[in-house]
Amino acid sequence: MSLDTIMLLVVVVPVFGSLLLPLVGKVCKSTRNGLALLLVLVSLAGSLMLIGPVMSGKVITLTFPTGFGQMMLMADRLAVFMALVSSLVGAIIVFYSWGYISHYENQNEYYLLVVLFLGAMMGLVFAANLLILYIFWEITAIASWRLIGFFRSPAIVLRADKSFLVTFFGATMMLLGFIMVREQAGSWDLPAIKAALVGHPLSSAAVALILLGILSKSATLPLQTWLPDAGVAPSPVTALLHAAVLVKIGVYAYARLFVVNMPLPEIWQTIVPAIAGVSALVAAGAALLETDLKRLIAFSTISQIGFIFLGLSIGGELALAGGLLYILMHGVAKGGLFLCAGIVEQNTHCKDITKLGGLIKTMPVTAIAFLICTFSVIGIPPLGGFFSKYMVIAGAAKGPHLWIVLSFVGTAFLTIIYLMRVFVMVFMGEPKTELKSEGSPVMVWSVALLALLSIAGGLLIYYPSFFATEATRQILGLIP
Amino acid sequence: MNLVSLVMPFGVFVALLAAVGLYCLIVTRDMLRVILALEVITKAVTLLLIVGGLVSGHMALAQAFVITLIVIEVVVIVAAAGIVIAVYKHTGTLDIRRLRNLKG
Amino acid sequence: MTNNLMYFAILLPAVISLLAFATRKMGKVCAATALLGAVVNLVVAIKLFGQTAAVHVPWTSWGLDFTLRLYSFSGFIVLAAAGFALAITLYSLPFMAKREHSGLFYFQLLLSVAFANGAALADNLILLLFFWEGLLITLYGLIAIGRPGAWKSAMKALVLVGVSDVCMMFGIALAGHFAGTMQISKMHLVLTETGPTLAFLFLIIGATAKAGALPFHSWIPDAAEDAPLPFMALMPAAFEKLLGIYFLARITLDMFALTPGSWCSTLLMTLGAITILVAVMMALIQKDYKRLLAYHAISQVGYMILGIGTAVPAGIVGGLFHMINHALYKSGLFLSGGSVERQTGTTDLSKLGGLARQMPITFFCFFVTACSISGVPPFNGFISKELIYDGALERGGIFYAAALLGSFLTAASFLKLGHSAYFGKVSEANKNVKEAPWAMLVPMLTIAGFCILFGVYNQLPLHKLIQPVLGEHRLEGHDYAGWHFNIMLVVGTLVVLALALLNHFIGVKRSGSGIGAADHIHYAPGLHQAYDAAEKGWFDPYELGLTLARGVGRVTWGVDRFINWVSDGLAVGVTAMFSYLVRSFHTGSLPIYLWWAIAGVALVIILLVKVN
Amino acid sequence: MPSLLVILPLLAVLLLNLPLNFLRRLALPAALLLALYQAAFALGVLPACCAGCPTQERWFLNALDPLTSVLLLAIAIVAFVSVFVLRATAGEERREFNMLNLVFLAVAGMNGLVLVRDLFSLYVFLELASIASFILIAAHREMGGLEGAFKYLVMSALATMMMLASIALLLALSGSTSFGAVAEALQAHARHGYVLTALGLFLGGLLIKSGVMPFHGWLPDAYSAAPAAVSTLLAGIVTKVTGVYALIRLVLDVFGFTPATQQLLLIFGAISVVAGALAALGQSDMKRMLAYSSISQVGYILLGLATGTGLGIAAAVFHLFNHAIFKTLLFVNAAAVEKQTGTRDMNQLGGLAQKMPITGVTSLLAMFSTAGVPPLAGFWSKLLIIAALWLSGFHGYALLGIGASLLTLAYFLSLQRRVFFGLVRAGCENVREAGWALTLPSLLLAAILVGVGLALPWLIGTFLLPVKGF
Amino acid sequence: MDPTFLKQQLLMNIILMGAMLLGALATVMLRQLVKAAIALAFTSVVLCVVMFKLNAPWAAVFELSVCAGLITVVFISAVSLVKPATEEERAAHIRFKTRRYFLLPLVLLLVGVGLSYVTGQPLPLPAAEPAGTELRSLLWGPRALDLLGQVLVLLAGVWGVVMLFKEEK
Repeated sequence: MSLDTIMLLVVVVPVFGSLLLPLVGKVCKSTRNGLALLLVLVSLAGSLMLIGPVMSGKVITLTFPTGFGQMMLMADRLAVFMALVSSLVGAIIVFYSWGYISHYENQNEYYLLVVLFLGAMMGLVFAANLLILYIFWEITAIASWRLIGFFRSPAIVLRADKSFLVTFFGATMMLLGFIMVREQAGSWDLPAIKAALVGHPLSSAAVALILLGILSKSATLPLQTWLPDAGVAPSPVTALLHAAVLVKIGVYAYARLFVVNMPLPEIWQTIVPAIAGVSALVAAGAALLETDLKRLIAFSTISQIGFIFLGLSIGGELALAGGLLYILMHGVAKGGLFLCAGIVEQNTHCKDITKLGGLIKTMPVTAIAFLICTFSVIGIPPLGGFFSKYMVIAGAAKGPHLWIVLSFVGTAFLTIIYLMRVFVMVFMGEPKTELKSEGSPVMVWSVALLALLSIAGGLLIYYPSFFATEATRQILGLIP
Repeated sequence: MNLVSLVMPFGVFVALLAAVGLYCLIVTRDMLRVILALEVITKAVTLLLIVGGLVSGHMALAQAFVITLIVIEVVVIVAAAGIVIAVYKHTGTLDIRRLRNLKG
Repeated sequence: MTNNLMYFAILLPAVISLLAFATRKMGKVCAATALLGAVVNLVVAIKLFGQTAAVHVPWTSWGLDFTLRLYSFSGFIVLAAAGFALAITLYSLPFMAKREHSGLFYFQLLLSVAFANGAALADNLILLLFFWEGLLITLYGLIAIGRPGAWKSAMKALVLVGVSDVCMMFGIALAGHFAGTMQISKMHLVLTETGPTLAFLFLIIGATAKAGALPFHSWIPDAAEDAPLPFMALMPAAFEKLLGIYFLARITLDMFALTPGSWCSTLLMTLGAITILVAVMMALIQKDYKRLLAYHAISQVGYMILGIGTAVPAGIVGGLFHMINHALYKSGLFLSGGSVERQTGTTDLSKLGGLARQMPITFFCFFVTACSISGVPPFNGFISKELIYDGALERGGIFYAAALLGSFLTAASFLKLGHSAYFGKVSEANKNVKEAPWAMLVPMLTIAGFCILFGVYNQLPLHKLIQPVLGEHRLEGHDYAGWHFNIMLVVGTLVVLALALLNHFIGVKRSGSGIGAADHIHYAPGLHQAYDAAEKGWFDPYELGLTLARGVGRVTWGVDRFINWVSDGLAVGVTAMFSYLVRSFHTGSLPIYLWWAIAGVALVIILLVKVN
Repeated sequence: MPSLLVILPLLAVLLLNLPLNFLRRLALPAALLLALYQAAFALGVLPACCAGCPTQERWFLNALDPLTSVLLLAIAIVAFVSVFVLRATAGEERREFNMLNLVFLAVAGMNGLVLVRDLFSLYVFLELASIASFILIAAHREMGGLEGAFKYLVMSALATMMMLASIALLLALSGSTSFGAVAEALQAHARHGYVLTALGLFLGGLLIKSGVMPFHGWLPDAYSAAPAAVSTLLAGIVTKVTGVYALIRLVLDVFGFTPATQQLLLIFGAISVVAGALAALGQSDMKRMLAYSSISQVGYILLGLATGTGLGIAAAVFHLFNHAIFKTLLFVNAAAVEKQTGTRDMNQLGGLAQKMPITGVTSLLAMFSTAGVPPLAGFWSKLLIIAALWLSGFHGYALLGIGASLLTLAYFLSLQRRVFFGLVRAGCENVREAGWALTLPSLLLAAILVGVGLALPWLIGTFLLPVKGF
Repeated sequence: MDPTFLKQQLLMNIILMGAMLLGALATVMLRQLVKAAIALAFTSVVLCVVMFKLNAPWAAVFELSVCAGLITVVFISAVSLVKPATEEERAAHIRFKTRRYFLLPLVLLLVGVGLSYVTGQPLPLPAAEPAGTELRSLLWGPRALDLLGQVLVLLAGVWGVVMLFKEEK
């Protein structure tokens, strides 16, 4: 199989395969579950197969000439890195869903949308054309809308609508920005745009509009409020949305568009970190007062996304590599947190941390996994989160905006406080609810796996960080 | 004084006729009178067509238009009358204010 | 070979800790594994000691290389840590035998050893941070497995130390940036520019907080009550002092070259002096064995910081010597407290008394270590304190006075502690108390022995351990070993000790009991109110920090909710209002619709005429 | 032969009404066949039209161009679908037959309308389609339908009178009513008040017919009160052909783009886009919401047309086509819901997606297409309209258009929430999927939406952009 | 042309127009619908005369027969169909209100004055050419499409009658 075929399959198999799932589901549920996981694993395997070639400096491209330019898919190090992260966490989440979702109706729709979502994510990652990017961008929005409203009670659907509207608002603004890019650069294709924009920074209006889209997707101030509200979704979905994949779309798009392809006017290298700083601080502070478990973790996500933005936007190789690494580490750890929260929620039917307590007695694996993921998010070695946080802060410390970095240091303090508060309130102390035993083995294994991945990410930091730094160098044009 | 000044008054009268019809169309509350008002406007337009033909010298064309117009007009009036009568059978009144069930 | 040994120093404890984790359900096997680990570690440490070596393995491209450096200082720290680890493991065998989570305790103990060795050997700042912060996990875990409810203290510890570690992370990032390298031994920064100074300050926060100085100290007394006692002897008393002061010394000696008279030096000394006084004042009024010791653990750090902060050779030597001495006598003190706790089941001083007869060996150990901490000659504490006094006096009388006052209060509080625990009447409940088992006594006696040895024969530590660290040129030819002291200082010390004794008798006389010996200070006008406030946690940086964080949280919560209101309330509301407005125009009335249409046509014609 | 498209319906009506009983049963197949023939014909000539060689015609309807053929295709599709809906919802057989005859006539009217190149003939066919629609709207003789029909009739009559007056004025000016002659005469006196009045009257009439705000008073009532099949036909195509198509055609071929016409189209387009969406947002009657949505979408078409650039016009026509597809689909869905539950009040519905999966999914696709969510067809047309606006320098209108798509999504999400995507409401437990007569056309239309959407990047160069090739 | 003749023509036209306007006013203002319908018929007749005078005989005939005749019949039958049968219905019946029309003269005045001003400017109308084609060849030739349309519209009208007037069972 040629490399571009593999890349195409990574995108096409889950996107179109997902459409089969409801049909299969009508016949046999377990086959459907297996197929869903298989589809995601195909993406994962394909991404893994692409590592070798891209690390040797190859850029894999696939073009379809159309009326909108070369509708192009392209795999470079950054794309493969992101694809790997998404499909890895996605696979674990699908696996976890086997246990979590088995009690609910509309499972066919659920698997369809989750796999479609991941497939669209793959498409987005490999897209090298603004319109393709936008199409996949919206498919993820549709899928997440439907998934957030999975439980379908009126209040929940209302929140799903809100998240869709906010992200759609951002997306339409971004589309307008794309039109302006098209006007300025004369093409929808990223390579052509890159070539056309050399020496001519994008107009600030276009940057602002595209940034609105990015911020809305990655739930950054001032378009962040949909994310906590989306906590009403099933836990694997929130893990998918909040932690691993959806919110990372925004940061990935930032990297793909502004870091790789379109030069930004100088001023934005201050504005974006400042937005990220405010966002991180505000969300961390809000997390401190929040009492709903999933909302709290969602706020934490908003806050952490700020770190990623800082890494990507402040400039410099170290910060950029740190931002990329942060995507991985945060995805794994935050995914673990959400899935643990899912186990807690499903077992106790309670999301209010003030009404929980002492769960470590009966759910030790979940508790320890939660704690490990917490440590990783806080950034304590030897867990993976330590390195990414260090790299971002160290990279940013090299930049000119020390006060922004200091605000991130403050956010890091708050992170420690609010995350430990959650752990302590949920798992420690006196039990306030009827104690239930661990969740289903599938779910517990999934969270344990994510916790182990967090540890492995730290101990084997060499590999991911090598990948991230290589990707960064390619982005910065230091190596082919 | 030429043909143009000859037809000039027609223009004014057409407008006056149309104004009468339009006025009635707006102020009346009687559905049948709405149709009558439409008829009055139609008369004005018919006259205008003839005058147009007269001015441009294509009277035959204008006549052809008017004949077609009259046929269509009849059908419209019939349809309108049919609707009005059906409404009357429902409500027992011709008051146009009763036609305000669909709103918002 | 030495290179491999350095790896072993980190890897062996870690691997054996995993073994201990695997066998955590099998009490004795696990304990044996832990003992094995501690012994192996000590063997490795001894082998490493006195050698010099460096390992440099390129690891990542962004500054994190696996760089280890073995030289006199790091070897000495590793050795000291290994010694304490073995002593405490041994001590824990009986102490933890019947307790819950003993397996987890050994697992984390060995893991801590691995991290501590790594931190001591690391020559790369990021690697150092990696091991350094890694200790947070075991810190949290070891406290949390204490008595029920210990998680509160654990969280407090984690938050405080975590915050300081984040500061240090930032400092390391800055330092690395300004130095252009991450290798500590290659860093030479000057404190005259803003950037490096900022880095210095953040690094100092990390180092002193690890050592337990103000203001990141307040978890220690809480942990003392909640955590298993060997932990206290191990972490706050030994490891954290060793590492914190070790790193502080490296910052001030290697990386930044602190000069006497610079404001950074004064800052450090002030920090030290404040730490001494505040903590010892708190210690004085404690009515709990372990809590009292915990405050002293903070207070003594002040001496070390003060000593190193002087930036003069005598002070630095004194500070470093005090570090090792403190590790000795403080773990000895904690172990004695542990013996008391194990045998009597309590550490509340009001329930103790007369134990000197029942537990003579324990009392002996206590006596030696208490004298040592109070600076009674000829014990080791005396020597190091004298050196610090010497350095402090060189920099200003005020610091010397503060240190001396601290010494007075230290002596007073230990007189009180010894009096109330070991003398006086035996309480009813403790009638049948016996001496602790040998496995606990051996470490204590060893430590007490070292206290005497390092005092009487102070040439051994000073020549072998401390002075090599500074090197000849920095010592300016002095040799601080031996007994050739400034007579003035010795007299001053003796006078202060005598005053402390006097004060104790006055106190006992006034209150009528040993435990009330400090009451007259406690309830002195002015101090009384301050103590009350302190007991309520008003000065606790943790509580203050949490309050501040909550305040920030409230503000940002408001910001978040406001944005939420803008999207959910305002935008939706305005849209709904317009929607209502538009719908209210549609009254269903045909004439109105006709009006619109006619007006529209008029508008069309007007537009056409106007625009053309 | 395009002329057949007018003659065949006439013949069909005449033949089917011969006094033979069995003929009545043939009406439905005949209608479907006719629609299929028309679709095939339109698809057949489309490539040639787009390639720029108009088909030579032997009889009197002698004009085919891309715009016409696209509209013919749309008419065929919508008619095909509405015949299905008619079968599913008309009830009594006799009435179904009568309505079918009127559908024939309406289709003939629309076909004639898109094929003629003469102002007066345009009026005749326009009136034919309109009259057929009035009667169809009132066909059930229920109060709502009658009210809607009467409002439509009165305003439509006013509109045609204005157009006729304009025709008379133009006749006086040019001595002819063929597009070419009138356009010539207009160009000669483009700025005279007389000409502008004539122009204004005609445009006003067309705007009333297309239901643009503020000329739209009749539209929500007529759409929402008409029988299901009729509102499908009406919303999907009749008003689009009689109003919007005629507007596009006349502006392009006769009136020409002047700054004034551009301004006019922009202003009324913008008002329609925003106000239509706002009004739709607060509706609780499903069909009424769709009606207001129609107004809003017509606004987009106007905005695209107003740019006057090839891209904008092509986008407007494409959006017209897309609108025909997705709005028809939505009305079919509404018909299915109404038929299965007996109500259109969204507050009494809920969770139907579980009970009526095909209706639920297809409605979702149609809504996303309307709101401009990729990769459906509506996304492309909206994108092109916005892009055309932006590239023509109408930045404010572009922003407005893109902002209004948010409102579009908002009201459709509210519809989804209340009808399909929630918990199953009490009273809806026993609802079942509508029969094949409603699901089949839904699937067909949804397939067109998705297919066109996916294939568009490859079609745009060959099919879409030449639409403006006049 | 003879100016006197033209003047006479003008006068005549104005008188006829006035009659038409009066008829229209009567149509909209007469209290009873039957009378209003008859007034409309009168207007049609006058229009017929005007057409005849303006050399449009065929259109005049259609106007006379269809508009003045057929439509009046339709109207009067419609009026009779909606005649209130009972007292209650009569009470509910719509009242004609003359005062609604008090603005009409003002409107007419405004329109008249306004238009006189506009039409006072020279019109860009081409000089009249003699009518080239005959109506017959025109109707069956170039305008045959309209005839087809007429047929279709009439068919639609038939179904209108069938569907709207037929009594439902």
